[in-house]
Amino acid sequence: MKDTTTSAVIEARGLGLTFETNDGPVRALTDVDLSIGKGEFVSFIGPSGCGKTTFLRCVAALEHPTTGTLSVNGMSADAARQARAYGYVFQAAGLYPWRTIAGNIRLPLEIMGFSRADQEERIERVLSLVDLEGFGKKYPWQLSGGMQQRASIARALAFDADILLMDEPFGALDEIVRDRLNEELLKLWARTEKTIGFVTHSIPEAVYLSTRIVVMSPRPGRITDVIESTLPRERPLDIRDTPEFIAIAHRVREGLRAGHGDEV
Amino acid sequence: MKDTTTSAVIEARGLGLTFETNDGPVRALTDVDLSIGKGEFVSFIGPSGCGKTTFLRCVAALEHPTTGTLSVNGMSADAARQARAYGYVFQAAGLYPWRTIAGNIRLPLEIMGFSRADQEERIERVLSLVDLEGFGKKYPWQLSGGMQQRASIARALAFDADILLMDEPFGALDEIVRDRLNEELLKLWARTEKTIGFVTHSIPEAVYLSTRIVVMSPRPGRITDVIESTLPRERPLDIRDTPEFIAIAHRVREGLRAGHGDEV
Amino acid sequence: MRSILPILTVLLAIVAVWYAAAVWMNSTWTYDQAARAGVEVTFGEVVADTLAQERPVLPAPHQVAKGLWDGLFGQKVTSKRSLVYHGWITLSATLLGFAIGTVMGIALAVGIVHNRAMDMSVMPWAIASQTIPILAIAPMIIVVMNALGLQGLVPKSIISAYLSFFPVVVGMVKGLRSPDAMQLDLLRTYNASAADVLLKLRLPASLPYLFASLKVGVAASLVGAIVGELPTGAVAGLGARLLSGSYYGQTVLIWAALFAAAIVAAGLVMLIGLIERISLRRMGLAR
Amino acid sequence: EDVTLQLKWVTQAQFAGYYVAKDQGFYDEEGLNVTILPGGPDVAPTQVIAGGGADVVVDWMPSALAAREKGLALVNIAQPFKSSGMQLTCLKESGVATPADFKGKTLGVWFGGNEYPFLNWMGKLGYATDGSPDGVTVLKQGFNVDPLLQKQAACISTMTYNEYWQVIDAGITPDQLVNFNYTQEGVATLEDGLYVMEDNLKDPAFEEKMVKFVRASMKGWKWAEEHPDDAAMIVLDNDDTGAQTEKHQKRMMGEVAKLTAGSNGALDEGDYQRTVDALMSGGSDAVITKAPEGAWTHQITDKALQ
Amino acid sequence: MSGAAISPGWIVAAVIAAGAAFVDLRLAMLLALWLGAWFVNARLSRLKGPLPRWLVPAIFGLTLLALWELAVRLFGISPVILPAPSAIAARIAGSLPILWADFVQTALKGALTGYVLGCGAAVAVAVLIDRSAFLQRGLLPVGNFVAALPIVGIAPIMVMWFGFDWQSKAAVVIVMVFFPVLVNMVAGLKATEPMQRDLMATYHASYWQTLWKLRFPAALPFLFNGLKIATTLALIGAIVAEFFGSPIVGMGFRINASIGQLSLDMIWAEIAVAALAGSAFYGLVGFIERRVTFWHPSQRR
Ligand SMILES: Nc1ncnc2c1ncn2[C@@H]1O[C@H](COP(=O)(O)OP(=O)(O)OP(=O)(O)O)[C@@H](O)[C@H]1O
Ligand SMILES: Nc1ncnc2c1ncn2[C@@H]1O[C@H](COP(=O)(O)OP(=O)(O)OP(=O)(O)O)[C@@H](O)[C@H]1O
Ligand SMILES: Cc1ncc(C[n+]2csc(CCO)c2C)c(N)n1
Ligand SMILES: [Mg+2]
Ligand SMILES: [Mg+2]
Repeated sequence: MKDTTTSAVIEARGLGLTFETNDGPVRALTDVDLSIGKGEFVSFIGPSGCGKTTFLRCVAALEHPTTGTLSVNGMSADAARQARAYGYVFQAAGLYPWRTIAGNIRLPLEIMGFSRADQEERIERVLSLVDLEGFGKKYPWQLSGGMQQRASIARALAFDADILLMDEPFGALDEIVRDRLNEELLKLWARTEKTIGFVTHSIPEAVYLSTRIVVMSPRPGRITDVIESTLPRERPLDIRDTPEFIAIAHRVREGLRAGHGDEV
Repeated sequence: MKDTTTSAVIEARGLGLTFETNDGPVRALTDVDLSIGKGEFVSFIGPSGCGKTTFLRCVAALEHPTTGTLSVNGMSADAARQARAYGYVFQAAGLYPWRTIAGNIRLPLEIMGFSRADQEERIERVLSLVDLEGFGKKYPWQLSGGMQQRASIARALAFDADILLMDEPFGALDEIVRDRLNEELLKLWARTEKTIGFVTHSIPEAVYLSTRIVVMSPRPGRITDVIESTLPRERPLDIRDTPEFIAIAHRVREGLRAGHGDEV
Repeated sequence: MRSILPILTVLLAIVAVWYAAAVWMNSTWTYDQAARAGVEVTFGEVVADTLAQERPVLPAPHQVAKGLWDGLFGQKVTSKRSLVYHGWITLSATLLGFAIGTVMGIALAVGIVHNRAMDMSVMPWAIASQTIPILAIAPMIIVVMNALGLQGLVPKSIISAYLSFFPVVVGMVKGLRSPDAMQLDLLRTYNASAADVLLKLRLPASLPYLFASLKVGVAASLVGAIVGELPTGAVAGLGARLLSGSYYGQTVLIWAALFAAAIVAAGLVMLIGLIERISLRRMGLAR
Repeated sequence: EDVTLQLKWVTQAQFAGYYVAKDQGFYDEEGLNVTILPGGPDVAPTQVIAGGGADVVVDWMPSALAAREKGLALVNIAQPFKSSGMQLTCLKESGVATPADFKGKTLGVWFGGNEYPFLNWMGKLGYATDGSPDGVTVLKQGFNVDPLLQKQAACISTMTYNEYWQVIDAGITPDQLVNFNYTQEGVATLEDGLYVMEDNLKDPAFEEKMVKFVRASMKGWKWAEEHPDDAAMIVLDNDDTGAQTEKHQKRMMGEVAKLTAGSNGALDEGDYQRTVDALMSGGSDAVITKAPEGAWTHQITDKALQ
Repeated sequence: MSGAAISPGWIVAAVIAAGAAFVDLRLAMLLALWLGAWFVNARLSRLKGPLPRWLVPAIFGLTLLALWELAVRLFGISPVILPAPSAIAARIAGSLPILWADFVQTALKGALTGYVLGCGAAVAVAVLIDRSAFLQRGLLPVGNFVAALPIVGIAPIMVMWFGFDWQSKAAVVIVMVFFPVLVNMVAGLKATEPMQRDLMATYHASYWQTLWKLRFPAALPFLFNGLKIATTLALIGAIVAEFFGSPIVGMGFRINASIGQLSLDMIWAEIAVAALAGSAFYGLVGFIERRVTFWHPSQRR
C-alpha cells in the first residue's frame, strides 16, 4: 500500500471540476482517475475544451477540484506547490512585458533565491537549449510568437523542478525546431528522471515522447482512453517510421476520433 | 503588362523591413519577391522568427516595409486596408475581454455596418463553422485556449473579405478538429475564390491546403524556396497518403531543413 | 521641441479669447462709472479702459503677465513681495506633504490588496475622510498640532498629505490588482511569497496607474499646502498671497499668485510625466 | 517671559498697538517676549486659545460672549477699542437712503461671529432675514468689497478703517455711497478687546504677566495714535505676505486711532452693558440667552494703569 | 493566513497594550478596544457571503466612534475643540431640516451639477487631446496648468463671476474635478494593447469606431479611478467654495458660520452629512464601475 502511494507522483481519484459561469455551470472535468509514477512521461491529448488545461491546473493547485481527491508527491497539490515541486509552461507564453527575456527567465531564480552567478549560468544554458542565444536582452514584444513560447519554456526549465507540467509548449513551433526540442526534452528527461505531464495536439509528438498517453473527451471533460507506450526509452527520431510507432499512433487517433464522434 | 499586375492580388518586390531595437537593428525581412494571384492559397512556412508574421503584417499594412514595394489588389497596402480588402487572424487570439464571444465576432460586422439581422445570421454561421455553437454568450476568459483561437478565426471569417491572412490559425487545435477545419477552409476557398495567405508550422497542413508553399529562413528573414503544388484543387483528406503529396511534403521539409542548416 | 508650435497656437487662442472676455466682463464697470460721472464713452475708450482697470473682474493677460513678472523677477527672491519667496514656502510644504501622502497611499493600497479585513474596513473610511471639507477641519488640525508642539511646515504638510494620499490609494489599489490571472498563476507555481508577488508583479504592473495617480496627487498636495496656509494666519506662501490679494481687492495680485501656483503645479506634474516616460522606457514598456 | 497673542485678522494697522509695542521695545521693557500670531478668516481666536495655542487673544465681544456661553470661559481683561468701526455701506443708485429702504434688498454680511450686531439691528427694524418676501436677502459676504462694486448686493459690511476705503479707492466717490454706522444706529457692539481664559487669571504669575502685557500694549496704542504714519510703517514691516500698501495702512491707522481714542484700556461698564443688551435682544436669534457672569474684569487694567 | 488569529502580530499587540497600561490606563483602554475590534474584524473578513461586506466596515466605523467618544470622555477634551459623537448625534437629530436644506443647496445643486459638467468636459477634452497629436502637445500642458489652479484662488473669482448662489460653487467643482478625470482618461485612452489596435486597423475602423469599441472600454478602468476621486473632490469643492461667499444656506456656509459661534457640534454634524453623502456617492460610482468593468482583472478576484 505504502509503496504504491510513494511511487505515484500524481494521483487523482474521482476528480471533478465544475465552473460556475453567467449562463450556468460548465463541467470541465468529471471522474478523472489517474496515477502517474515517478519518472513517467504522460501526454494528454484531446479536442479543445476537453479539460486538459484544467487538469494540469488542478495538479499545479492553480484550480481547486470540486470533487474527488488529488495528491502530488504524496501531499496535497497545494503543499506540493508550496514545496516548489514543479515547473509549469502555460499555454500562452505569459512573459512579463517589463522584463527582458533574460529577466523573465531570471524571475523564478530570483524568487527561489539562486545566487547571482548561478542565475547567469542557468539563463545562458536554457537560452541555448531553446535556441535563443543572443535574445536575452530583447523585450518580449520584440520576439516572434514562437520565440516567446520558447522563452517561456526556458523559464520553466531554468530551476530544475522534479515535475514538469507543460501545456502545449511546442504549439507555435515549426516541425524542425519542434523535432529538435522533442529530442532535447527526451534527453533531459532521461538524464534527470523528471516526471512530465505534457499537453499536446500532435499525435506523433505524443507517441514519440510519452510512456503513457491519456486521451480525453469533452462535455463533460473526462478520460476516455489511456494508452501505454511499448516503445523503448531510447528513441531516435526515426523511430517514428517503425510499425510499432504507427500502431500506437493509430490507436491514439482512434481514441481521439471516438471522443469527437460522440459529440459532433 | 497591365494583365499581370491586375491578376496579382499581392505583389512584393525587393521587400525589406528592419526593426530598430535597444540593442541594434533586426533585419526581419530582406529582399522578398513574391506575387500572389487571385484565388491562390499560399502557405508560409519557416523556423520561428523568420519573418512570416512580419510579412503578413506588411501585407495588412500593419507594418511598413523599410525597402522595396508592395501592392495589394493593385493599390498600396494601406489603401487596400482601407478598402477592407482582407480578414486577418492573429497569431494570438486577441479577443476583447469586455465582449462575449458573439460580441467579439460582431465587432467587425458592426464596424462595417452590417444589418442587425445579417449580423446574427453570420455569427451563428461562423460559430458553427468553428464548432462553438452555444458558446456565444461566454466571455473569452471562460474559454479554453483552442476555443479562443477558433473564436478569433470565426471573427475573421464573419465578414467575407476577398483576402484572408491567417497567422497560425490552427496552432492550438488537435488533429481531428484541425483536419475538419482544414477541410472547411478548403471548401470555403473553393466556393468563394478567396485569396489566402496562411502561416503554419505543419508541413502536411501546408501541403494539403496550398497551391503554393513559401519556405522562409531567418537572420535575415528571406524566402528560400517557393514550391508549386501539383495537387488537384479537389482534395479529399486521404490525398495525404498519395505519393505525390508525400513528395511535395518531402521537398518542403528539405527546404526547411536547409534554412535551418545554414544558421544552426 | 515639437510641442512649441502647438502650445503657442493654443496659448494664442486662449489669449485672444481672454482679451475678448476681459473687455466684455469689465465693460459693465466702465459703463457704470461713466454713468455715475454722467459722461458718454465711445467703444474705443471702453476697450482701453477695460484692459487697464485696477480692480477688473477679469484682468487682461498683459496685466497678469506684468504682475507675474514683477512678482517673480521684480525684486530680490528673498523679498516678501517676491512670488519666488512665497512659491518656495508653498513648494516645500507641498513636497513634504506629497512625499508623506504618497508613501501613506502606497502603504495603504498594499495593505488593502493583501488584507481582506483592511480592504473591507479601511476603504469606506478613507473615502469618508476625503469628504470632510478640509477647510473646515484644517483649523482644528492646526490647533491640535500646535498643542502637540508642531508648528510651521509640518502641519501644512499633514493637510497636504491628507489630500494627496487618496488619489494614490484609489489608483494603486486598482493598479496592484491589474495583473491578469495568468501572470499571478505563474508566480503561484513558484510559490512566490507575497512580497515577491508585490515587488516582481504587482508593482511593475501598477506603474501606469501609479503615475496617473501621482499626477493627480501632486496637484492635490499643492492645493492642500495652500489650504494649510490659511488657518496659520496665512502669513506666507502662495495661499497667503491669494488671500491677502483677495482682502484688498488686488485682482491682478490674485491672478499672479494663482498663475504662480499653477506654474508650480504644472511643473510638478510635468516632472512626474518626465519620470514616467523615463521609467517606462527603461522598463521596455514605452513603445 | 513668553506671551503669545492671537489676532483676529491679518496683520494690519487695526492691530498697530501690539506691533508698535513689540517694535518699540515696550514689551522688552516689561521683560516680555511676545509672539504675535496673525489671524484670518480661517482662524477663530476662541478656538486657538481653547486649544492652548495662545495666552491672550484679540476678539470681538459678541463672539467672545457666545463662546463663553458655549462653555469656554473667556474673560475680557482690556478694551483698547472704545468705539465700533462697523458699518453698512450702500450704493445710492441701488435705491437705499434710509433703513426703511432695506426691504427686498440684498445685504452682504460677515458671518463667523460678526453677524450678531447686524441680525440684532434687523430684528430691531423688523426685517426678516430668512429670505421671506417682506424681509431682506442676506448674503454671506467674502473678504472684499466686490459684491458692492459688481452690484451683487445693495449694501455690504465695511469697517470705517478698511473696506470703506477700498470702495473709495475703486473709484466710487463718497457722495455715491450711504453709510449706516452701527454706533449711530444704536446697535454697536464692542470690538477688538483682549481676552484670556478665566482659570489662568487665578494664577498670580499669569495675572502679573498680563498686567505687564496690557500696560505695554496700551503704551503701544497711545504711541501709535500719536505717530500714525510711523505705526503704519511698523505694521508694514511685520506683514509677511507683502500684500499691504503704505497708503492704505497709513489711512487705516488714522481711522483706527479715532476708534481707540478715549480708551485707556479699561472696559467701560456702560459699553459692556449695551453690547450685552444688544446681543440678548435678538429673540429666537439671540446670540446669548442669559446675562453673562464674570465675562470681564478690571483686575488687570487696574494694576496696569496705576 | 489562517493562523493570523494568534500570529506573533497579535501577541506583540497585546504586549503593547499591556505596556501602555503602565504609562496611562486610559491609553491602554483605548488600545484594548481597538485591538479587540480589529480581532473581530480579522475573523469576520474571512467569512464568505455578503454579510461581512457590510459588517466589517460598520464594526470598524463603530470602533472609531467608540474610541472617539471614549477619548473625549476619558481625557476630558473640551467640546469647543472636539465634541463627542454622542453630542454630534444629538445635534443631527435636532437639526434635520437645516441639514437637509444645506444638503440640497450644496450637494445636490452645487456639487452634483459641477460633477456632471466637469467630468463630462474632462472626458470630452481627453478625447480631443487624444484625437489630435497637435492638441495633445498643445492642450495637455495648458490643461495641466489651468486645471491645477488651487481652489482657494478660484473660489473668490467664481463668486465674482457667477454670483453667490450655487452656480459659482458648481463652477468651482467643474475646475476641481476636471484634472483628475482628464489625467486618468488620457492614460486610459492609451491603455490598449498593440494587437487590439492592429485588429481595428485591419477593419479600417474609423476613428470614432475605434474610440467607441476599443479605446473607450479599455479606458473605463482608468476613467472610473478619476470619477471616484472626483466624487469626493466635488463635495469638498462645493463646501469650501461657500467659504468665499454664499447665500445663508449651505453646508459650507453653516460650517463657516458655526466656527464663529464655536458650535463644533454643528460643524461635525455637517461633516457627518458630507461624509455620508460622499461615501454614498462614491459607493454608487463604484457600483457602476463593477457593473461596467466586470471584465477587468481587478474586478475578477
Ligand atoms: N516589434 C518588433 N521589434 C523588434 N523586433 C521585432 C519586432 N517584431 C518582430 N521582430 C523580430 O523580427 C523577426 C521576425 O519576427 P516574426 O514575428 O515575423 O517571426 P515569425 O516568422 O512570425 O516567427 P513565429 O513562427 O515564431 O511566429 C524576429 O527575429 C523578431 O525578433
Ligand atoms: N475560468 C473559467 N470559467 C468558466 N469556464 C471555464 C474556465 N476555464 C475553462 N472553462 C471551460 O472548461 C472547459 C475545459 O477547458 P480547458 O481550458 O481545460 O480545455 P483544454 O482541454 O485545455 O482546451 P484547449 O486544447 O483548447 O486548450 C471548457 O469548456 C472551458 O469553456
Ligand atoms: C470670517 C470673517 N469674516 C469677516 C470678518 C470681519 N472682520 C473683522 S475684523 C476685519 C478686518 C477689518 O477689515 C474684518 C473683515 C471676520 N473677522 N471674519
Ligand atoms: Mg488548454
Ligand atoms: Mg509569427
